[in-house]
Amino acid sequence: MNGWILAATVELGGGGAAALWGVTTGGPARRVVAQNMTTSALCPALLLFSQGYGRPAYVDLALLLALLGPVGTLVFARLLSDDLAAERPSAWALTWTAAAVGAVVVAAVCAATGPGRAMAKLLVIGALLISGNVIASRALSGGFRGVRGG
Amino acid sequence: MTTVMHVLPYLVAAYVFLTGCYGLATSRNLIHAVGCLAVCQSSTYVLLLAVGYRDGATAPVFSDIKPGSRPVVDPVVQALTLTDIVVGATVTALLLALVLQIAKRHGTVDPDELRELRG
Amino acid sequence: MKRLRLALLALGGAGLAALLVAACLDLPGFGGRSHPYGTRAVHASLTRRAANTIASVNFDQRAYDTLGEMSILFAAVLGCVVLLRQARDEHRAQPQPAEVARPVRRYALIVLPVALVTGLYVIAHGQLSPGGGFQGGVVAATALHLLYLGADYRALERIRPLAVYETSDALAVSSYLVLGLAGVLAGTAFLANTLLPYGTFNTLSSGGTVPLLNAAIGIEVASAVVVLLANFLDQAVEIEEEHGS
Amino acid sequence: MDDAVIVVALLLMAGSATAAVVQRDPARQALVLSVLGSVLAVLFTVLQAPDVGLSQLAVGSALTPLLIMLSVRKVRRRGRPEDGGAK
Amino acid sequence: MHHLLPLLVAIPLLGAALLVAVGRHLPRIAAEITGFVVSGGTAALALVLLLNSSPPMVEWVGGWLPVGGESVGIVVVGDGPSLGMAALVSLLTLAALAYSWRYFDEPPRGHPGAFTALMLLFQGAMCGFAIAGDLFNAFVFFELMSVTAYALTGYRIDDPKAVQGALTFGVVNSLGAYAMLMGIGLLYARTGELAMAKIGRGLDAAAGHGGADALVLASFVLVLTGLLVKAAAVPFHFWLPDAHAVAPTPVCMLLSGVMVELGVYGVWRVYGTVFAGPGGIPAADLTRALVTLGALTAATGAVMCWYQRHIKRLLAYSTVAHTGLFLVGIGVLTPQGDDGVALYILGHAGVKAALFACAGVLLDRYGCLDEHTLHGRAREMRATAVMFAVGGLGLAGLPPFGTGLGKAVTEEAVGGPLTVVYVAASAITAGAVLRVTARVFRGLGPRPEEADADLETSGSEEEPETTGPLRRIPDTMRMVPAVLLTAALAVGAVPGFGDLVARSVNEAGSGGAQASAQWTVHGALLGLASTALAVALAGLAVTRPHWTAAPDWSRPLRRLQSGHVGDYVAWLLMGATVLGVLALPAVLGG
Repeated sequence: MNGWILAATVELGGGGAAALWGVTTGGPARRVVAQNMTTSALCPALLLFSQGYGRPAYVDLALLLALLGPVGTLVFARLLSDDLAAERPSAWALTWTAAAVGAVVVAAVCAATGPGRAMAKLLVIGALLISGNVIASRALSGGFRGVRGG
Repeated sequence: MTTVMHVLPYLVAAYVFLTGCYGLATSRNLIHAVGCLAVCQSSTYVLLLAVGYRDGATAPVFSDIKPGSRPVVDPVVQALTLTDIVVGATVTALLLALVLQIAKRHGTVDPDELRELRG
Repeated sequence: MKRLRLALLALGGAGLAALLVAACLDLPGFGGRSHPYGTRAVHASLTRRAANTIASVNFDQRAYDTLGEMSILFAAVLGCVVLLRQARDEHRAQPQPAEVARPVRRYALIVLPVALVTGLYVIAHGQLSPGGGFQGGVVAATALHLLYLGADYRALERIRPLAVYETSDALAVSSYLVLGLAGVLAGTAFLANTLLPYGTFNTLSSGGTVPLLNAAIGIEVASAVVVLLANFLDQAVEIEEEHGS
Repeated sequence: MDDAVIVVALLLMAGSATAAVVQRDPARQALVLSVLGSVLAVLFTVLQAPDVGLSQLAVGSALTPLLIMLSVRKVRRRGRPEDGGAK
Repeated sequence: MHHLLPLLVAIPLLGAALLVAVGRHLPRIAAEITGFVVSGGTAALALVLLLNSSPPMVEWVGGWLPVGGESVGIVVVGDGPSLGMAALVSLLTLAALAYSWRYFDEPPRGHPGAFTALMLLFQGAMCGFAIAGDLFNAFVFFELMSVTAYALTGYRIDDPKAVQGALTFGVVNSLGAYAMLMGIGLLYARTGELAMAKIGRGLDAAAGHGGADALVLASFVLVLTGLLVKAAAVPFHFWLPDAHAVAPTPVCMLLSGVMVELGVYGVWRVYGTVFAGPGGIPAADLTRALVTLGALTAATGAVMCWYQRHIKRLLAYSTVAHTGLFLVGIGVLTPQGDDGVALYILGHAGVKAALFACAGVLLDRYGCLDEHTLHGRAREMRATAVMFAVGGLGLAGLPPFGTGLGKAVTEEAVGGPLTVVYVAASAITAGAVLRVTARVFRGLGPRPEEADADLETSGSEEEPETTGPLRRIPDTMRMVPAVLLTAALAVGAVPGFGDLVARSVNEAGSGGAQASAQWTVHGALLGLASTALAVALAGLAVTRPHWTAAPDWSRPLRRLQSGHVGDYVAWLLMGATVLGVLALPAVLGG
């Protein structure tokens, strides 16, 4: 067994438990932020698993999560915009911390993979993950102010 | 540890199934009830995949490993689970469509207030 | 009545829990080595030169199950179309344009093509690496709805001629069935994978009819999900009841 | 060691499932269900079922929450004109 | 020939897909003709295959023939019972499509073929379930059947009851299906196989001399829970009246006529193939479980049926009662019992579908299904009145109806005190139907008093299923019940048909033992006794309404049918536990 999987387990356990705690308690704002953080917690874990199991094919999972996770958050940001309007959730410290963790993990896995197509894919995932995370946070803090009937 | 590990996944599946049933039976909102049904179904995924798991094995996908180089888990249960997930998503959608119509026709989604069919 | 329900729930739940726990203790231990069907399936997949055994099970060995699965999706979407049709006492209201923060809109418009390409990639590599028609189809269909999330509903409606998606959904189902019937006409068996050469292991065209069936499912799922979401979006955004009814 | 990963994922899954049942408000439940979907995908990965994980991600992270939230919105929107308009 | 077996599924599905693909540009009549041709073609194929089903056929889909006894493919089975069910499904679908011919509710805009396409999907799903020889494949078609049925039940979205009934149906049946899938998972864990016959052999091999253990018991309970929910056995039956009373009439004909019976068929198939061996559930335990639940189901169904005033609900409860009788019949595990139930199902399908068709005529003509409101209003409908009465007599098992023959053979097989259950259940349900005939079509007796408004569903405010109330009843709506009743009569009256059915059933199951299924004096007398009892009950109800009014002891039973989906889920769990307790000696004894 190897350090990659150990790191992934820690990431999964810590990030997952924190996200679950956040999403089940507190006001609507806190819950959506926690939902958004799930993506940033689990996606790096998936990358680490792929590396730990020695299966580059598993990277596709991280790719899909990085793509669709923020889309899911946008769904909530848009359809709960009335509830969120009062609180304007913003958790920029958390957002940038999560982005930093994502960047570190992507960099570490890239270093282990070495240059090539696989590395390009990893960089795309990293870019999607971080930008998606930041944009979703932006959307939560008043991205859909004018949404009424549409 | 190992004896617990031998049954833990199955017990989790059973627990999740019963939890979902509890939520379904006590639900006060039909949309919530449909969500609980989805929880019930996720227990079947866990059970099926746990049944097909094999210690120290990897996925039977040979795009990045040589066939025969590593032990592999059971692909059949994975195919079954895939089918199951599709079934779950579609049933959720169909039931939600019915809930929407109930909301329109009855003006409520609380099962306690639906009093038309009885006796 | 409520007390009776809780009593029944407690009793029935306890009984079923006891039964399930007893059964779990009798199950072969988690992680065991004996999977006779699985071992046969891996072997069969390799003889048909499909690198992804799960795809081989789904589209070759147990393709008949996938036929049923596809029909369930088709039936559910048709059911939703029927159930969410505009009732006699409803009318459509034009949705208002939405104001979306500029970075969010830009993100949606950039990610949309990326997600579409990813969906197509996941479909196309179905018989090689993890993925396949179902997964890729859902991703591609979800991608289109970034237009709704990042812009507004009218933008989505412009690129979504619903009739085309409904037709392609049905045609994809038909083509899966016709591919199956071709086996009967050729004198082998329904859904037999004997019509095409199996190709080279681990290439896009390997596996005989597997890529074709996979593509049919991909098209079916993508169109079906678009139609499904369209019906829910119509309900949530456009269709309104007549007031005073 | 492999077992530890599986245990963590299983417990997270059981926790999310419980939370999804206990949250009685459908919108809040939808949030938990989307977390449950992602956690299930990770669980499937550690059970070496990436195909299933992909499916679960595709369905659970965006599609199901979108369906539920659209339903919630429709039900709420229905309620509103009656409260405001009829009285 | 055996290569054609999967076509029973493929043809209706292809028909449905093509209807949806080109449906937008198709006039309604073209869509209906297409549905007719496809459904009829499948029926013809099923009949041809049925005539060639001796010896039974087996087909490995995809050509994955077993190598050394092992295959990775899916097996479909073409024996007498499976093809017989497929033929029944197809013929009844044909009848339902004919009944809905051009007069049924306006189709959704832009989808003129949607209803026909859903009916074809339903037909394909039921055929697929009937011929499945692989447990997971059976689950897939079971789900397809359910999903289509939910959509069809809720088809009339303007009706608040319809959407509520459909949702209850959907939640309870889906939960049952997931229980069944868990059972399949447990069986796969033990045996590593999915083909039913292989699982059975695997269980025997794993058990050695030990017999069943908790795992086998749990999988048995879970799989049977799924099937019994579909078969609406007590206490899984609550969804059925809610769904069958609100579905469009052509759909009711299929739901009551054959879908519920497919649940019974599934129990028979799964027990016989998977659990009948030494490693499974011993015969005595299965008999205890099925006979107990079956008798309870028959009693509950009959009592509830008697106290209904909503005509479709009344018919739905009579289906519950008859399913109980079928379960008892297959529960005794004798070749004769199987033959009797097979004949009973054939006869019942015809009679019950015809009764629903007549109820649909009432609904479309008067916009009402309430026995009390309709009192004497339907005097003008002579032909429908005659058919309703004949249907009632058929339900009682009057010789020479197919129901009578099936009932007689089954009664002989179960013997003893259980005969009373058969006579009583069939007489009470038939008595209720005859009571409706006398009141609604003849206006006999005083108008019943109102009581217990909070305890019942009246059915006085229903929407007709046609675009407006019909002035004239179209010929198709009258021809279909007439044909169905004639068919039900023919099942019992054509000489040698009973023996033919018995031979093909026994060839597939029952361990090859042969039994004959012919009219006996004893059976005919019992049939006449049920009929006489039914007529007497109906007469008593019409002339002395307060004698037969709901007594106080029936109130709790009626209150259980609360329309609350949470209650039904709790009952489902309870039912699984009861099933487990009833079969528990299988484990303790081993």
